[in-house]
Amino acid sequence: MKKIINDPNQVVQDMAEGMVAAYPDKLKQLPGTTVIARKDAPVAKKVGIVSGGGSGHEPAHAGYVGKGMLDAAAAGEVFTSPTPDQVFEAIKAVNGGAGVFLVIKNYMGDVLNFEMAAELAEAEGIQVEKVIVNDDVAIDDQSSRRGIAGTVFVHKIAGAKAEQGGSLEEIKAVADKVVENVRSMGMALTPCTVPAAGTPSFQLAENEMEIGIGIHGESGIERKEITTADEIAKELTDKVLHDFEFTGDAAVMVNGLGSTPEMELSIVNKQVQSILAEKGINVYQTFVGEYMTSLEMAGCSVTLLKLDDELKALLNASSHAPAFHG
Amino acid sequence: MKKIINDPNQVVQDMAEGMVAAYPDKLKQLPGTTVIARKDAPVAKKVGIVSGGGSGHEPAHAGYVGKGMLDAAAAGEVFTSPTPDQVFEAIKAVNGGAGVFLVIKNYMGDVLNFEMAAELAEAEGIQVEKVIVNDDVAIDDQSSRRGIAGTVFVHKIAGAKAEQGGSLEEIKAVADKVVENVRSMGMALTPCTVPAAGTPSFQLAENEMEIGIGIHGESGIERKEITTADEIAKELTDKVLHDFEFTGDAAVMVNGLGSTPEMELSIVNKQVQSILAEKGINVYQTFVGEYMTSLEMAGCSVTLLKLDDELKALLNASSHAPAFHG
Amino acid sequence: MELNVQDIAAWIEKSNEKMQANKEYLTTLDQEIGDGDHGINMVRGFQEAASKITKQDYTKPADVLKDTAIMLMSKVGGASGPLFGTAFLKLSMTVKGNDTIDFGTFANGLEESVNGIKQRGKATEGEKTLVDVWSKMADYFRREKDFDQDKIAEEAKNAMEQTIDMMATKGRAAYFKERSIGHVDPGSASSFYIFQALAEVIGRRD
Amino acid sequence: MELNVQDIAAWIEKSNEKMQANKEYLTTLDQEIGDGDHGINMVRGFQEAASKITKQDYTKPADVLKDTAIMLMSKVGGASGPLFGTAFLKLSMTVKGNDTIDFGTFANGLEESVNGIKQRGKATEGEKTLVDVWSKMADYFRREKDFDQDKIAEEAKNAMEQTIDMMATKGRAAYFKERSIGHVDPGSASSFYIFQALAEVIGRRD
Ligand SMILES: Nc1ncnc2c1ncn2[C@@H]1O[C@H](COP(=O)(O)OP(=O)(O)O)[C@@H](O)[C@H]1O
Ligand SMILES: Nc1ncnc2c1ncn2[C@@H]1O[C@H](COP(=O)(O)OP(=O)(O)O)[C@@H](O)[C@H]1O
Ligand SMILES: [Mg+2]
Ligand SMILES: [Mg+2]
Ligand SMILES: [Mg+2]
Ligand SMILES: [Mg+2]
Repeated sequence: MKKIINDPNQVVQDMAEGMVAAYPDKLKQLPGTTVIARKDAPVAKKVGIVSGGGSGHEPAHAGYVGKGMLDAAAAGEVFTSPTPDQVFEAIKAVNGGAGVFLVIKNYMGDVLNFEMAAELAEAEGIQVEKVIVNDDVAIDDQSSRRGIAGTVFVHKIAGAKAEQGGSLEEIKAVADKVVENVRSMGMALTPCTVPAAGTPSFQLAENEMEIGIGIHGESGIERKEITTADEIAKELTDKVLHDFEFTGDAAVMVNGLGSTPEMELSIVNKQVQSILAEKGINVYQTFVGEYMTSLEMAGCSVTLLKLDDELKALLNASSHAPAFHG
Repeated sequence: MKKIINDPNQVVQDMAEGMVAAYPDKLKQLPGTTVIARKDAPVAKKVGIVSGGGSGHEPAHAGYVGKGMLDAAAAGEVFTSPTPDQVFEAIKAVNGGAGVFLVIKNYMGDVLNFEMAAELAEAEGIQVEKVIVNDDVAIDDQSSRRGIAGTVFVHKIAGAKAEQGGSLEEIKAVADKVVENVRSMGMALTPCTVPAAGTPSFQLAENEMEIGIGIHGESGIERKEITTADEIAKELTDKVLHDFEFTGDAAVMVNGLGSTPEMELSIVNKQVQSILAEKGINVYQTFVGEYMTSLEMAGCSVTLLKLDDELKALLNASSHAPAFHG
Repeated sequence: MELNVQDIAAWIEKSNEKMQANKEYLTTLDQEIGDGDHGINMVRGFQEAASKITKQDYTKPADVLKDTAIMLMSKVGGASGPLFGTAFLKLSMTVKGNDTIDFGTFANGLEESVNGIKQRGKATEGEKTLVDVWSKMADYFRREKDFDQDKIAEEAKNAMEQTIDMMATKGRAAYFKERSIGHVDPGSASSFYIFQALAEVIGRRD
Repeated sequence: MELNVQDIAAWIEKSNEKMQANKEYLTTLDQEIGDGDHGINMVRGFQEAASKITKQDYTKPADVLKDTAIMLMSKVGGASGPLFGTAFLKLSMTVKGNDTIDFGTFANGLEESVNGIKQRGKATEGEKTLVDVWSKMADYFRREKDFDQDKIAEEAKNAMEQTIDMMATKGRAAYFKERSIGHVDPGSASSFYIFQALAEVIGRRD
């Protein structure tokens, strides 16, 4: 394991401190936790938006904390959901009186721990609503689909709605709309190594790739021989298009999983765009880069979000989060 | 070699098309070249800023093309300078009548090819000025120091000056000032693989790292046993501080070389900031992320730029480049 | 035989020792059909639970169980934290007030634990999760009359091993569908260690 | 003996063949003390030069050399492109107008090439660059009277091998200081192939 770290058991704490040190005017770390919140949280009368999950997905989730996006992100250990007490601290810290909205990725761990936190918060009289993101079409059964890169669109749009003064119900409605209209599919060329584990999460031969990968270093749904960028892009995009009828306008995200050079993401994007053009889907905005990673995994995912006028406006709204500029 | 590409000989062309496809409103590719320019180039009466170099450093250089930063970036083959004809096309495309300024990294290849292009341009009556960036303190001899991550600050500040209507001479003066006041130092944990070569650029044992690395997958100045993030940060920062007297305000960049998770960059940043605080250097702004990469190399560099009021204002000026938000 | 507060504390400490000793094995299991953190998660949780319990003086078994539950919930993270936390919390609630726990009460407690786990995780038997061990153990306790070291350990081992042939339909392993068959469920393995630890505590008392 | 336009065209084509055949070797050399692209660069440049020359009919050697220079400058990239381009451009300028090139003219041309390379690259002899081969070859031509296949190849080989013990002070290899000693300079190796190709063309004529 080659990593630039101090102690495998301290990576999340060190990272949180390093992040706040980079943006001391924008972010703060809640004492005794690895929760990162907007420096000015709680914002009075604004619904607070809280997300989070295991660490190792950087810039998710703390990179999306900022005016116009998340109010706080709770960071668990690497690939491990934050515990209810941490999420509860995040909820309390961002509650400006209008309630708190949770953006949860659909993993049993995240769902359980966030739900327990919500129960604790409700017991203290804080109104809590949530959305569970399940954009990963690699899984057939819709209820057990994972939340992956599409989550970033939920952060952005729910965050914008809150910034504009949306109520908890309005935010819930628009977040649900994003979840209904967003689909992703990923693949990987290499595994990654959880610092505390010290060994790669799985083994892949020099000529193999995994299709239908999540963001926790797990193997994919199918192991195949490596093929060209064009064919990979086609396989991912086709799977997404097959799952949901995309028509009209869409936002596209070509997301790198950690160690894929931007060069390769651009090459994938070229083909994705040409497939969409062929299908008559109008690309309203494209995001190419690392938005939701899996440590140093090599690979990428393709996300499509069908847009209506409301979603376009919210996607376009300004964001001050370090990792999302809009 | 595991890469998401089509043909090793087509990566630069494919990438250029993919980049423009991602930002069709902002960027254009000059026909018959792999030069990417601002969509609205040439901007009348504004000095055009041109940079570029080998590919494989993404988001450099095309990611820095946009209002407030570069007008065009010429992309050579991977780690290979663009040829004079390509740079010449870039110069012609951005010349709005006020001349063109070249930001060149100090590699013999870049210097030679850009200089030849400048001669071609001058022969056609285009006024050309240039700066050669040599921020890499790993090399003792100042004249042969490489240009690495500090180049991004030159792009930003020269670009802002041009956007504000600066003359060729004024831009040259402020770019020179940046070069005088910027220092970087890098290290790597792994080599990288040039697509057309197919094999890693060097070999490193599981417990080894390279100190004093450039951005072309080359080995460093010194091979050492891997140590902690804190010690790595200290070694890089100390070397930078030892080379130049940083006092007052500074901008800091903790740059990832390609496959280093953002988690690790944040951990490095934590220690860099604490060293600077100890030395009484006031950090005006911090940049943590991938700004100047070396394909999928794992490693990082630390850059410091001493700031005066002029540089601060220019660093702060707005940028519409896809990879630099300010 | 009845379990007193020292027995329960010893149970948690022994469980912790087993998690420490098998951390790598649990992680390997989770790398095969999960995300490779189960060993790390369990060690983190039981480490904290054990050190909390060692530092404190307890008079009631329920308090030891409750602190264990809280530590697991607040330190494990991942799916297993709330589930194991719930298991110990339900056990604690069942034996609340008691100075010692007799076999029947323990059996009732396990039944409550299983129900709690199933409810939280929305899982049932046969889905290749820790439910499969806890549920089999609750059945076993319902059938039997008194604590028996060997039988408890054996029963738990069998239950764990039966997860090998199951196809996962809950948790991360479910993503692998048929590919999940042929591997021990990580959460069932750690559950086995918990019951093995219980058996050893009983053995010490015999 | 004088070299005619076919000879010069054959020289470039043969150089191309040698670059293709030794692409991997050149790249390996450049991985050791550079950035690993030299083989790729030279192949790209000479491939284009050769195919341009094959497609076209030339009457003057200078035109072949000039097109070679332009292709190298506009296709190689990297440090070596402008340098090899300059070398062929200077050679072309020296023989401009001639139908054939005699030994003395070729010697003059090489001298111009060396000066051009040195000026562009701001390098001199002994800095472990392609200057070391071109300069030695210019010296050799100045000393001799007529083209000699074996001697040319041998001289170029020696010059290349002498770069092994040098410490680089120009180009990327200079970053490695002492560590650059013990390796053949990549640009000198490709220069050797160019002169070896010349020798073979001469051999064919003998
Ligand atoms: N819905 C569920 N119900 C019961 N147990 C579950 C459920 N989901 C997962 N588990 C158990 O949790 C174990 C994985 O725990 P762990 O690796 O710590 O968490 P995570 O899956 O979040 O990484 C699985 O082996 C399984 O036994
Ligand atoms: N300043 C210089 N003068 C002469 N030759 C040089 C100089 N710098 C580099 N070279 C030659 O160029 C070769 C490297 O070429 P190449 O790998 O194609 O370019 P780059 O170094 O830009 O990657 C070196 O081996 C050396 O012979
Ligand atoms: Mg986990
Ligand atoms: Mg090069
Ligand atoms: Mg797990
Ligand atoms: Mg080279």
